[in-house]
Amino acid sequence: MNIVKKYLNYKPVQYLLYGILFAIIPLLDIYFSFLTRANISLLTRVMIFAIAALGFNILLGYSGQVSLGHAAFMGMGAYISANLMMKLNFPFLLAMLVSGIIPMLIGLLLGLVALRLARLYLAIATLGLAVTIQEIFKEWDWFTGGFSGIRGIPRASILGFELIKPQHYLILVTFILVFFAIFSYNFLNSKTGRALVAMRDSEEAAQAMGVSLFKYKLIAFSVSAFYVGVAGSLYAHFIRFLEPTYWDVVLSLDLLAMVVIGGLASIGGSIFGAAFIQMVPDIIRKIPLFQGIPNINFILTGVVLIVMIIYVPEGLSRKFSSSFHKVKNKVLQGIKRKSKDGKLGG
Amino acid sequence: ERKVEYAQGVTDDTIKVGTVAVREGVLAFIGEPYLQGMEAYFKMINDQGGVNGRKIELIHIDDEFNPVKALEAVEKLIYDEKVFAIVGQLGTPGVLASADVVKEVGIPSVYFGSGATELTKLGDNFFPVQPNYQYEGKLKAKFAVEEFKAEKVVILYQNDDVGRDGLQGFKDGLAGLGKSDILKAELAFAATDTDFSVQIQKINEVNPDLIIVYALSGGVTNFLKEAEDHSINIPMLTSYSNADATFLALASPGAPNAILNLHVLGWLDVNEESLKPLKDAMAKYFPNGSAYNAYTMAGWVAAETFVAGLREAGDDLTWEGYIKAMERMVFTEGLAPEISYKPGVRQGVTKMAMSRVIRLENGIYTFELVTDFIEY
Amino acid sequence: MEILKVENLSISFGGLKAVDEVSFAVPQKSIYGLIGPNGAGKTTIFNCISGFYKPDQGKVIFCKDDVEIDLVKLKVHQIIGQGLARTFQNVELFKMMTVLENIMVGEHCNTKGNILAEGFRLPYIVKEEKRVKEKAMEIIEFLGLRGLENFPAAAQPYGTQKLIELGRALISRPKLLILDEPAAGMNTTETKELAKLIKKIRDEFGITVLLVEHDMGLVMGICERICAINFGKKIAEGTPSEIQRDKQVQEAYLGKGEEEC
Amino acid sequence: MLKISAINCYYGYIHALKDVSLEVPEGKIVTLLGANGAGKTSTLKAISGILPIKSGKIEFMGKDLTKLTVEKIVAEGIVQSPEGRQIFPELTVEENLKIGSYTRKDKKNIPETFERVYNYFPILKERKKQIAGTLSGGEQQMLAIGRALMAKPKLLLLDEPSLGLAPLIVKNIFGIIKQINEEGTTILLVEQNAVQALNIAHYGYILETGKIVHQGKAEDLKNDDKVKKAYLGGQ
Amino acid sequence: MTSFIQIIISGLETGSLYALAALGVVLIYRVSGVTNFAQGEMAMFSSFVAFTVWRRGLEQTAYPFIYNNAYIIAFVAAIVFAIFFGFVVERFFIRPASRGSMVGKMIVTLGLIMIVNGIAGAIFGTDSHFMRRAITPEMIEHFYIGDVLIRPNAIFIILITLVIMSVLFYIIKNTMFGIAIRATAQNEGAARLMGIPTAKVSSAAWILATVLGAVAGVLIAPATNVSTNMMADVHLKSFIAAVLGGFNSFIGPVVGGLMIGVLNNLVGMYISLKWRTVIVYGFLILILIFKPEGIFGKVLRKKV
Ligand SMILES: Nc1ncnc2c1ncn2[C@@H]1O[C@H](COP(=O)(O)OP(=O)(O)OP(=O)(O)O)[C@@H](O)[C@H]1O
Ligand SMILES: Nc1ncnc2c1ncn2[C@@H]1O[C@H](COP(=O)(O)OP(=O)(O)OP(=O)(O)O)[C@@H](O)[C@H]1O
Ligand SMILES: CC(C)C[C@H](N)C(=O)O
Ligand SMILES: [Mg+2]
Ligand SMILES: [Mg+2]
Repeated sequence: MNIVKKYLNYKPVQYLLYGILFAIIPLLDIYFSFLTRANISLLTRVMIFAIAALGFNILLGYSGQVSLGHAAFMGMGAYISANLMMKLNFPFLLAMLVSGIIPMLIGLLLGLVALRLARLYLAIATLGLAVTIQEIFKEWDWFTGGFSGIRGIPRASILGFELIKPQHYLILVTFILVFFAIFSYNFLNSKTGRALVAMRDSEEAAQAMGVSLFKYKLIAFSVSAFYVGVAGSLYAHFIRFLEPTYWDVVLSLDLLAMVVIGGLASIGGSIFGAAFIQMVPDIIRKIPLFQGIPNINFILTGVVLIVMIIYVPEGLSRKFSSSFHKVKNKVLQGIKRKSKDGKLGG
Repeated sequence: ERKVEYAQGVTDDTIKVGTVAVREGVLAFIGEPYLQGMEAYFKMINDQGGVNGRKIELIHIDDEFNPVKALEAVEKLIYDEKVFAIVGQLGTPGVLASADVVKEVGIPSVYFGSGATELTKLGDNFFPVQPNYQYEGKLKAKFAVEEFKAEKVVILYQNDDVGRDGLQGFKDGLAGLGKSDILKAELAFAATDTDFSVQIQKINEVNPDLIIVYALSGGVTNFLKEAEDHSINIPMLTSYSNADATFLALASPGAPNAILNLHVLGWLDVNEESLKPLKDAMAKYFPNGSAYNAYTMAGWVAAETFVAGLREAGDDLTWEGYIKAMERMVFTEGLAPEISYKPGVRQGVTKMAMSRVIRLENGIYTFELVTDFIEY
Repeated sequence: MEILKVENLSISFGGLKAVDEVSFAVPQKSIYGLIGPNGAGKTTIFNCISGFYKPDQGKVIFCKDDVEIDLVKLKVHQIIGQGLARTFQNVELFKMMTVLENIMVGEHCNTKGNILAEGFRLPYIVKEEKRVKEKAMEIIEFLGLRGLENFPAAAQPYGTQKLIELGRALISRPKLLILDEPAAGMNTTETKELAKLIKKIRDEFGITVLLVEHDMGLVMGICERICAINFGKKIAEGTPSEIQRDKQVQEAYLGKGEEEC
Repeated sequence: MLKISAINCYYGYIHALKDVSLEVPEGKIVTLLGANGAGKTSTLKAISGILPIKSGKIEFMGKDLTKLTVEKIVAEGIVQSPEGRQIFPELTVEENLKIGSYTRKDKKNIPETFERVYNYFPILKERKKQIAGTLSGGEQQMLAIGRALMAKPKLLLLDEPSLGLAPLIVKNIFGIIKQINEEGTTILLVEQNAVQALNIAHYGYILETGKIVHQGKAEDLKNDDKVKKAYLGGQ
Repeated sequence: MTSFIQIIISGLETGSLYALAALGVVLIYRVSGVTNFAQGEMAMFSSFVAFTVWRRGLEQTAYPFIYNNAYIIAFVAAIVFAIFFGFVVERFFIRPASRGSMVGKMIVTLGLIMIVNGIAGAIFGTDSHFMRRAITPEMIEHFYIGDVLIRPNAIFIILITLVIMSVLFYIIKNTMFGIAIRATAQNEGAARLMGIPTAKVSSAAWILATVLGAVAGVLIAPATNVSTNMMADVHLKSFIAAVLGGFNSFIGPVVGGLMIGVLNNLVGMYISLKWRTVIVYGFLILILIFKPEGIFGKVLRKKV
């Protein structure tokens, strides 16, 4: 009994359960379709961006490194995956892996830059880099098909089984997300994770404790680039058409918004954030009373962003858990009173 | 699932159609007028009693010019809204992202707010109308050679989907006419550029007798300003998306003289009386909306073309029926001089005419048709 | 037998010679004091020893089981691995971390593991994590911070934060511990506690301690040897009593007719 | 002059100050002693309006401070040299001091105050162009005190002014505090160095885990055994 | 040779637009540590105000004074509006978000982009409009030095930029207000403990920056045309300019802006028009790697 409780409190187990839960939905849907095709696409989109946001959060939330250029990595992953499968007919999984690894290597370079640049400078430099890479997407026809882009990208297939049904793809993406969530949780709650956070809170103290800024900034950038690259690959085989204008600054800033609004340095937060940013405009559009006013949904989306920062600066995930803690602490406090103030106060 | 006697979205007194277009944010300048044009036409038709007694119900979804959302939007229209057809989907990326689904289902998709060349190769249920940018480029070559008798040409192109297709087309066109040698320089610029001094210098080096300017209105306007300051006085030829009054209003004050060198290709037969229905409809349904422009016309033509097909199809409102009708019809009553398709041929409009900019004695600038509508 | 030898170390900032040819040597297992007026250059010397500043000249020899290493040649993060840990004058805690995590970071240099192994949570990682946690709890126990382990470090009062820093430096069981004003912000009683603690650290763990401190009660109480500097120059070295009697030191630092301590 | 009556303050759910009441009479030096974590800094934060108070009242010369913002309270003439110095690291020493005089009305007397601060702490004069963040710990402490003095406050709150200062300077500091008090500035002094604090103070309070547990004339406290044991380190 | 000089001159002219825009960005950053992505959109809105007033003014043929001074009136109107605008933005969007992290504040300004751009589109419509130059050829003809074309308007803009730069430099460096601004940015809590009304300070700074934006916008408009997207590109470049020059100076961003303008033309002329952006940005990033705090930035190592 107790052992079960202990396991249920263990985050990775929770992630797995959520994953299975989420995978069951589309599975059932295949037989008695209750989800609309559009909603399956929506869910897939959310999951893919959750992976990207997770990667970005490792960089921004845990390591305190700002990048305004991660859309470029996502694009890179997407194009690489498409090319590998179409030109070199790689199997899907391998293509996906490689589309994580190559951005990861480029991420290393960015990490080197990060070693020299102060926060804001890095932010703008990465922004510039992203613009540059997007330009390359536009110009390098052989690799990206230029503006006409790449069409007819093959569907994902695993062990010869092609995922034709969108539901299948959704299940796949869900499990990849779960994998990343668990993987992240594990290493973030070990040496590496502590080092990253330490580096964020005080570079001086971190170094004095033996944390090599060189090593851990590179880790932060390359790992996040890997996640984002994989997300890109999943995107490519999802809509199966790529063109360069999509990978712009706005997308990078969306990633930023997902992470901040979902909750910095929080795995759940990355996922909430992705869902939030991906769905808000669509939800707002469903509010009838506003319709008809020009640009209203665009404006309201902006308002929502700001309201979130003002009223939930700590991010959605912490909002939830803290309201939960408030209750818990009330109880604790009661107990403390009984045991005469104790502990606190040094 | 479908195929009772009508296709989905058709009832005895309504026909449901869907469109996907960005209406808000940075691209609103395209989407807003474009959708107004479309809505105006459908409203007009409905007020006239609809088509064969069926009123047209237009469902618009804003995809934020985002391919993924475009895909979802199209899926929503097809599977949830169960529309009869998709009309005037705007934006190359969105169209191509959703093309597979549309093809797979076989639903007719009429008119695209895009001149991307792939659109002509998508399949039997796709009916592009706007001349595609490459074809227009080819046609420009023909005009350069036959109308301007140009010996030295410089092409200035906006370095994006629009301009690059145009450039490609222009080169193909010249090659086709065996005149490739007259193209002396290809000068790219970004849609947002304001500083054209480099291009001007390079033009002066060549000292051409014709400048092709393949770009949307903003770029052309800024180039004209620079040309004015450097008192460039060479004929120029630009693309159809600038063939409207709002463009002249924008560009003329900054380049009162340079603009008199400007010629445009038009794919629409715009004159007082052909535009009257559009003007009236806009005045009636969007009294406080901004004046109509190329995008408004584009939207209008989208609706016009779809309805023409509908009339042609009569009561055979299955998808096959409609597609057949579209291949049958030769539509000449609309803004475009002629819209017609043949089995396997989806070129869209191929006839274009050239106008040049003139200044009336009251100081107003306007277009004057100088050739009739020709094909490459 | 010395564990640390600082040999005519010099560094200047702009025109200012913050440290000027300072040499001193810290014997094994001793408690060694570095004193001097404000701005004399003590923290700067610490920063040179721990690699934060690269001195303009001079050596910092660290003797690790009779191999001599010149710390000046090492990067900041390599120092602690050699067995030399420090605390900071203006507390540098990891603010968002709990007290426990802060101390666990101190063990970084002795912790095995790489991101992949951690991500897949290989058995040895699990063991390692358990070990580090327990070690950290021992330290917390040792410093009498029991019960605070799961509270954010930033929320603790100044004195407590100083102790947490001490723990963070201690957990890796360095050979040499350098403390920059550990008693700052503690009252006389707490300082006495701290003195006991430092003695214990030396006696039980056999760790050599080099400390900068302005609380003469503490310095004179526990240091075997003291080096006094002024304007970046060494002015005296010796036992506490010698130092207290030294005219120059009184002039520059203690002030004559000393009453307390 | 300052009258605190039964204030309670919280950090989240940590009850940092419990019914703390104290008084600082005009022209006097009052010292506030206590172990670390007792709530001394919190008390000063509460007075300056940084730490919101749940219940209780703070009056300054008959005026209720509880409603006022931090900067308004400063304008009333209550200035503090905070725990952890809180200097502006990227400003020069001189600029830091200049900012201290921000609320001064008598602009023309400011140069004269500069001179005083400079001859209290000559090192600051030498370093007036140095970036404050690069000062040594003690130098920064002097700067923080000097900055507070620049404001010519009616009531000066000092949070551990002797922290990080060399013995010689420590002696001077207490001398300086005494002197400015004699020149008419009222002072609330939080100190770890209890002996010295009680030497110059007229009156003292002692905090333990957020409660006032002792108070009295400085001399009496000095000779109170409990106090001796707890804060003066035996003898 | 002529063409070389010509493109340099034009480069400087274009660059000064980036510089002008950058100054506002830098000012806000220096005050509140906020990187205001909405600076451009705010400038756009003010320009629309100016444009509308100008147009109305030209319709007032009945009132010669208004008719003749339409442009100046429009300019003033834009500035007055900007004062109000800056106040509102700071008071209702930035200040309430002060609890948020640095990136949180970035997001706020992103939201601001949507709001401002959206409202502008709703009020002023989506068309582009012509805006006259500050110095029109009617006032002073363009003239040639050798064969090099010089636009009086360009000279005017460059001068304005330099003047604003020097004034800002003076304020921030030498006035009590300036020191207060920097103090607030470095440690707001301590600043309040010094009696600095930080709220007022940041309000004032935002107003100042918004006015700057308005001036920039009105001067840029003739080049970009007045439209809801008029600032998109200029704004991005202004950020790069600020970083390139260094955020902790005012001369830096100006030099950065001019560099970008000139570099763009040189690369376009002698290397490639197609790859211009890639090459220029790539080059700038390189510069940053070698000069991490920007060309004029100074390195402030934290002392431990
Ligand atoms: N980065 C720097 N730039 C300029 N001057 C510096 C820098 N770092 C230190 N200094 C100066 O060097 C001198 C020595 O500083 P240091 O911090 O070593 O003094 P300290 O002995 O630790 O004094 P304290 O006991 O007050 O901490 C000080 O006068 C300080 O102002
Ligand atoms: N920011 C904070 N968040 C939560 N709790 C806090 C915070 N600051 C102080 N506390 C708690 O409030 C109590 C009083 O702290 P305070 O800093 O006032 O003590 P102090 O007497 O100043 O200690 P010291 O002498 O070490 O400065 C302590 O128990 C401390 O844990
Ligand atoms: C011209 C427009 C109607 C559409 C635009 N050119 C596009 O391709 O998206
Ligand atoms: Mg020091
Ligand atoms: Mg305190």
